[in-house]
Amino acid sequence: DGKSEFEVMRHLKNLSAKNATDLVCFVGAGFYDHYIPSVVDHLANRAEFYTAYTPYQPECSQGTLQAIYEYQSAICRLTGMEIANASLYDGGTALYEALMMARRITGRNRVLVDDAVSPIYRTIIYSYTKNLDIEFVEVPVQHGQSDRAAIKKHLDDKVACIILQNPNFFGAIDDHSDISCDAHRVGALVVESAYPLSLGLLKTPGEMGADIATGEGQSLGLPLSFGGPYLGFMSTKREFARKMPGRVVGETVDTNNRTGYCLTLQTREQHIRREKATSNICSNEALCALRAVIYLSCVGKEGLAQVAKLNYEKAEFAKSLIGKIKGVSVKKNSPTFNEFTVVLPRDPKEVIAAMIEKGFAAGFPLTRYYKDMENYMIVAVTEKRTKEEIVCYAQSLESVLWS
Amino acid sequence: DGKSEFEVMRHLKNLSAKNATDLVCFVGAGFYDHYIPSVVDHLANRAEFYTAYTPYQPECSQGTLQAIYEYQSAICRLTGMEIANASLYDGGTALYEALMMARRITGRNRVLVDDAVSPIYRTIIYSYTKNLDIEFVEVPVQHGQSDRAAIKKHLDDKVACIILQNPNFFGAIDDHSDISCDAHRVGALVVESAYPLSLGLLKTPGEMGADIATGEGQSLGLPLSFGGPYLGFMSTKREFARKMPGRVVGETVDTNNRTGYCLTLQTREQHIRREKATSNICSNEALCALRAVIYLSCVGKEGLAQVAKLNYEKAEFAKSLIGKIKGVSVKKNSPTFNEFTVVLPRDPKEVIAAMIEKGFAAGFPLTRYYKDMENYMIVAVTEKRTKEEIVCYAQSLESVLWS
Amino acid sequence: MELIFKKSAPGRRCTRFAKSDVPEARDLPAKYLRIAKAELPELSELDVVRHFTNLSRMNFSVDTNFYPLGSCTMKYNPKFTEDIAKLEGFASLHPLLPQLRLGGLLTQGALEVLYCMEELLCEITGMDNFTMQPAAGAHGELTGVMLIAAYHRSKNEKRKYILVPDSAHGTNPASAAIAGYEIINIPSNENGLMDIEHLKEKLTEDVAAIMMTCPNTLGLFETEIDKIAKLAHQKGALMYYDGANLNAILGKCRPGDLGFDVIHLNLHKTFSTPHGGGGPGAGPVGVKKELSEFLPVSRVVKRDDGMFCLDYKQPNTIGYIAPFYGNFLVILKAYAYILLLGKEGLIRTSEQAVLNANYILAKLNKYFTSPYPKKCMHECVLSGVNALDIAKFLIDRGIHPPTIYFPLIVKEALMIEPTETESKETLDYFIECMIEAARLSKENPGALKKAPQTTPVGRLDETKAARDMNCALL
Amino acid sequence: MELIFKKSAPGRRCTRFAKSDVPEARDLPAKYLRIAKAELPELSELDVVRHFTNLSRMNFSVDTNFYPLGSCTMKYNPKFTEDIAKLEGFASLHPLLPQLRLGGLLTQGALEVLYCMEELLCEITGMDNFTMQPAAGAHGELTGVMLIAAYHRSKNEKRKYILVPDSAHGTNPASAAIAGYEIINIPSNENGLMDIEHLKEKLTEDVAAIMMTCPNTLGLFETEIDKIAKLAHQKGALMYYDGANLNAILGKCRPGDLGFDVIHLNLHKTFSTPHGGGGPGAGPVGVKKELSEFLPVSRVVKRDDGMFCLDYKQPNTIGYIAPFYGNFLVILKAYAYILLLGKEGLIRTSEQAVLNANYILAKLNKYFTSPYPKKCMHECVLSGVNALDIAKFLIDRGIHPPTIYFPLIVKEALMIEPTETESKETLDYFIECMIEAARLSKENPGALKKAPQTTPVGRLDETKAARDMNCALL
Ligand SMILES: Cc1ncc(COP(=O)(O)O)c(C=O)c1O
Ligand SMILES: Cc1ncc(COP(=O)(O)O)c(C=O)c1O
Repeated sequence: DGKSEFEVMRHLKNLSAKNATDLVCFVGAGFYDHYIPSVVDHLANRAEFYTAYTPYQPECSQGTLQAIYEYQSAICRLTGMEIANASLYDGGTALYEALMMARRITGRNRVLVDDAVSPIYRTIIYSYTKNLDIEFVEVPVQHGQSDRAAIKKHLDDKVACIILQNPNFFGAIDDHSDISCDAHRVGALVVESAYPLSLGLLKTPGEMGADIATGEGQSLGLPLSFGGPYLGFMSTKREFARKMPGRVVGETVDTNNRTGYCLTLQTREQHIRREKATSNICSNEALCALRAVIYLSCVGKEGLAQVAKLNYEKAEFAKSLIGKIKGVSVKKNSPTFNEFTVVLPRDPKEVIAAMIEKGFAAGFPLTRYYKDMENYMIVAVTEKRTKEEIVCYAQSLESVLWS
Repeated sequence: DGKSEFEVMRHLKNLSAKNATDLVCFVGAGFYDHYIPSVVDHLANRAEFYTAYTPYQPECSQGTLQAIYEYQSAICRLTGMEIANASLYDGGTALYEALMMARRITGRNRVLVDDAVSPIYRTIIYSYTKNLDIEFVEVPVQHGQSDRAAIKKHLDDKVACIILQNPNFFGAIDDHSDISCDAHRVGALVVESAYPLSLGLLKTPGEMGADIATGEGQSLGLPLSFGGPYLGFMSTKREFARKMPGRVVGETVDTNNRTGYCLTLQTREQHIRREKATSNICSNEALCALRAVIYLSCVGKEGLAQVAKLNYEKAEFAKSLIGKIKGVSVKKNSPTFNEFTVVLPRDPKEVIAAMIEKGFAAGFPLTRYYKDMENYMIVAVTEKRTKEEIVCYAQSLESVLWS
Repeated sequence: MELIFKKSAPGRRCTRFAKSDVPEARDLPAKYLRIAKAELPELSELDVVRHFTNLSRMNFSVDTNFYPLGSCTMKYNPKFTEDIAKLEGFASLHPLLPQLRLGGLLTQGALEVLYCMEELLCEITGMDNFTMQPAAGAHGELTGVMLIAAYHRSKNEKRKYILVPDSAHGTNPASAAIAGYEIINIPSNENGLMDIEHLKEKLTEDVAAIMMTCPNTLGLFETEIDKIAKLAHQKGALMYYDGANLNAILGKCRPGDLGFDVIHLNLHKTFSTPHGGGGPGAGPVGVKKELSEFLPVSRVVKRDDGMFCLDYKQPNTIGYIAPFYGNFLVILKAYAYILLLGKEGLIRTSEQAVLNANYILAKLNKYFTSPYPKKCMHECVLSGVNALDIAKFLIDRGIHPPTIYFPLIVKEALMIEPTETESKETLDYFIECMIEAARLSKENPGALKKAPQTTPVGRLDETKAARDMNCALL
Repeated sequence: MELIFKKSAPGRRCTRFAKSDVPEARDLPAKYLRIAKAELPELSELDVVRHFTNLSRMNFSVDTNFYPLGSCTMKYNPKFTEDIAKLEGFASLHPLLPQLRLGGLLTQGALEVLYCMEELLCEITGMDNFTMQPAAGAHGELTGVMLIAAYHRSKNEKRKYILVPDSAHGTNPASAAIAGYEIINIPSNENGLMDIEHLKEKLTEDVAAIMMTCPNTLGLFETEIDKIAKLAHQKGALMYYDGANLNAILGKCRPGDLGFDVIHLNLHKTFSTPHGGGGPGAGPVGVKKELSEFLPVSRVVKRDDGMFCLDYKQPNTIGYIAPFYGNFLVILKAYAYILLLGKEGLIRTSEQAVLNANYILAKLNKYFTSPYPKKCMHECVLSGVNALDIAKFLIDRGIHPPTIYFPLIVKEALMIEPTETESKETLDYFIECMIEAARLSKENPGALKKAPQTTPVGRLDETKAARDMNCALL
């Protein structure tokens, strides 16, 4: 039967205490332990934000609407694109929506997928499209980066889009500009899945010529939350706006010519278009998008560059220590951002278990998704990791391996 | 030099972790481990409340003003008095203000103090009045309650007021109505220090004929906070309003006859009256008062009665178990609310230390303040203590004493 | 208010990061770098706080206003569930931890929440298994339709159609279409219920499923639901239940017992997790045991030794529909809500929700056209003279308007869902305002056209918005 | 809005407590019980939340409005300090724990905060010791005056007077009077500074102390402060520093170096803890070593082994002025603030605070009378045609008015303290509004009289409030 608030609270505090809270986190794989400025929580906790719903009535929802407009603007500026939607569920479903969108735009049914796109996302897009007439071509990675030759081989006028990711799942950075050129030459689109925090430093999807940018917004002020709620973002070129899924807020004026914001391009959406809609999405991740725009406002132009650089530098430092451990090598064929691939002399699964006992979430074993990468693991280092923690990590890893 | 938010946060989390968080609390002595409904924090955290200041400009401060008016009303209803101020620093300084007020009202300089008034508060009032011409007469307790005969003996027309507390420091409940009668007969006032949560059940200061009620409002939704901020409340009879210290909010109307609230009776205050003011208080504990009125609104009429009863019942249950332990006796000469006096076969200081190692803050030793009560300790049991915890407490106490 | 980008001033900083404590690294090759820094605003912490705090104040919300937005169940959400979602053991938990050896041990509390929630939802709905993964109702629908497809595929059938009543929420046909089905619309009859004769006509062996909302979006309970289910099953079609309106029947009847095979719930509606200005939600999907084998991986299972773990070995699964285990923090809040209310509380919820809607219907019946003037369930649909004008008038009275122009089959529809958490005093105030609106729309429609006047902006030029497509300050 | 008591409906419940898990106890004798339950409102959680949320929306506040309330240092307070004050190890800590054997071990983190804060404040102010106990500025003053009394008593002197400039904050004379002293007011000279000749006249051997605020409430730095201190000390009087205006001189000069013997600080002003709608604050008192022995007990000390503990053995102490260690959570926030800013940050704070005030003074000089038209420190005082009208006009522009009619020695005073956290854009907007107000007060004073019009209520009848004395709904 019903319980008091105090009892439920106690019960859930007990459950919460059964979970890890003091593991030092070096696991990434697309989901990162970044610092969240206190302001983000304080503002996203404003009741007027989180107890409202979709702003169907714009006059009494200008707060949500303007915030989404600002979020869309920030995503465009971050990714170097022209228009963004108000959010999708997460980075994986955003990628699925992107390929469906590419299919709508091109009328084609073949999709090239770089093998270094997150396998978590690849399994998602394959699952959703099982009943559809889509042909996927997976293109293996070459030296950790996208294999130009292989891609070129498969690129023809049957291809709706090519799906890329930067940095890729192995942490490697690439410049996909040349691939975009090749794709556009045959009328195929380029979908780039990006790690938004890395865009404080790295070349943007827009700069690389991508047609649709998507990704997981968790790094922008969202806690890891055991998997959700997260934030799928999507931005694209203006010409594709009407093919884009999801809610969009636009600027307009009221009867007195005052600037205001409202949902727009609704004729693409399910509540108007029903079975002909560009997507079935209705509730999205609005509050997460709000967190993202607050986060981006907090760190600002300089802060985002700074935090991206910190991630890069700390990871480089970790690389340098880990690379010195006997029998361990760090993959170096391409530069990386804050995550990199390490080859261990033993099964990483065991090593990771031993590291957990030392208080570290040491990394993610690649063999789960890449059968031939048995001794590989990826290690992520964010701005939250101190020098001391990194040094201690390397020492622990050494002792796990050799004593 | 300056540090980042993240670094300061980490430093203070580390310090916080050095403090007890999982001791099961049976210590009271005027400061209690009560449940705070989640709503209290959520509402008191509204930025418009906590980043405003004293509502000098009423038109743009109606939120704070109405909330204080409601707080004053709730305090009056709780204590059975007619007018209340907007808050004082804490229960101890409130008691000091009350005796100063009694002195102003009566023009007399002698103060009777019941020995069972919190010694923490008695030391405070003695400290503040050291440079003033006030004569204190301490009246020892008789069988745990106020000693009528002794009080009568000291009561005469030199006495400004008599200071009482209910429940008293030993936890005993009393009905001071007869003392009020006696006091009023000689023109002395009665100041009653009350434990507001107990007023869900117990006879009010008003019902006992007290002239000024004061007390510590911590039990009304304030965390223990290692000693502050707390909340001194004060209520009194209408006739004494202009002698009362502290801010007061009153109801009035605006130019369009709309109801509104503003600071009133300001001519008593330091910013107008300067050295002739009824008190020097300026900043008070407004946010704590807000918490109190939110707390009282959350529990409501029935809830306050219920929680008071729970405190009483749990303490009675604890008494019954503790009383059965060999060599331990529970003082029974007067009924108690949620705190009671236990006599141990050994020095409580040692016993308490041993209990801390078992995870309990077991009680407070009386010998610190009452030299002749060497083996006495007071034990408090709030609604948060479960049956299981109480049973475990009793078992641990027994094992500390006898094994 | 001015856009935050326009408040930017060079050099201003809010969040400062610690200075680097590691050696400088070699610069990345320029070709991998963005040309110029992202033009994010440069602001002080006060700038950011004042901007978003004041933005928030431009919203209506449940905590500040009555919000009877039909089909959205804008109930009040107990605050303590927010606190629970902030507990570090939940909020900071990395989702990949259970996929590391020994890591699962350190997520037992979180896995237990998921496991228990599945059990509770099965009990509440009469289904056999649930997946907690879908992030919203529509996501649940898509998952559900994929399950239906997998089911028919396992029977070596490739059915082409999904039947959807014309009163269905737009997400139903959209989800079914996206999953690869063709949609056949079934009209409602004069009682606002599904037209069974028409249904029979369309219900062939090529139909994969019927998607229904019950009570439907007119707030009416499909009286012949058992008959419909029987008809469907006779043809080998499955019954899909859109659970957005579960608030109406909580503890009173169970879709599983009514013959439904697949169901999605909107935790952010029925189970009281705040709507977040549009999300996040959670749309768990429940199935009867014939469909359990198709559920998405991973599945949370309880081992004999009491440990919880993740099972990926489901050969017939539809696969991965989310990166992990769903919108965990949303699920967690809903779990806390269910524990708080308990069975009795859930029953009281639906009783009060239905009572409140009927109270409004009874009081407003004579001032508005009630297309189906029977008793309603948790919401009622009225038809006004001009739904938009009435909506805007209500805004000036401090009330968030009902859903308007939906369901599409009612002209000038006003879809009112008061929910169980609103008091009679609030309902009475709403009724009073509605009556005034009805009066004004007869006596002085021009006055209504000027509403709202108390908001930061008046009625907006939506055509201009769509034409200009100014959706970002670039 | 309606009072919360009027929203009550019998039987409604918000907070529910767990049912009792212990046996029923015998009822207490009736004579100890209240006759009827306290008439608190009966409400649902939604009722409570909507009431107080909407009340909050009727306030101006730093997070929503520019709030240049002079003498109050309404700076923006970094949000993370709020989070720190919620950490369970601080917020839930019982204050009696360190008084139990072994309990002190479990409060080391809290005691360290107090200890470090004392050290930091000594460094910042140039004093030798601090007590963190006073709960607010005025409380600090009273404590300070008690220390002064104890000091003179220890010298077997009983001095009668305390000198206070006429520009002093009202709490200064009030605190001194309450502690048992008689007050002698010292007028200001034509430059807004203390009239030294007058001072000399009053400064006898019967004077216990001079209480000064520096910069004073006119925002002016007492240029002859060293001379005044010397004069006082020659007569055996002590110098008291009201530190409410420390924001002006942070890191630039230290009261301890200027000859002050006793000082109180307002952590809720200078050190950025939010003002809470009137409190709580914290008013630590610092003293030179000659007065340290009189400080209130307990004192936090650090043992040789690095452990922190409480020392009660201070034979000459003035005693107990607070139940425990002060407004701990407020002190904690201030501590976090100081760590965040560091020395450089504190210096920048006073520089920017002074710059902002002077910017306003320079821009408004020609539109208002500036009684002392020199440069000011952290705040400036202007004299308007009608300070009240200007204040109310500003409200309609979304600005919280400056302090008005204070200091008393300036007619129609407007005391403006912008603080360092406000941007130039905000200051410019304020200046623009002030200029408009100045213009209107000449051209159309009637229009000003109608302000404010954008607030829930207009100007209130304060006389009626005082006459009716309706201060509670009984
Ligand atoms: C009946 C019905 N079905 C489905 C949905 C879609 O749910 P969601 O918005 O969570 O995707 C809604 C949402 O309003 C609804 O009312
Ligand atoms: C100069 C001055 N001194 C003393 C005080 C009193 O401080 P508190 O309000 O904290 O008691 C104030 C408060 O405004 C002040 O401005």
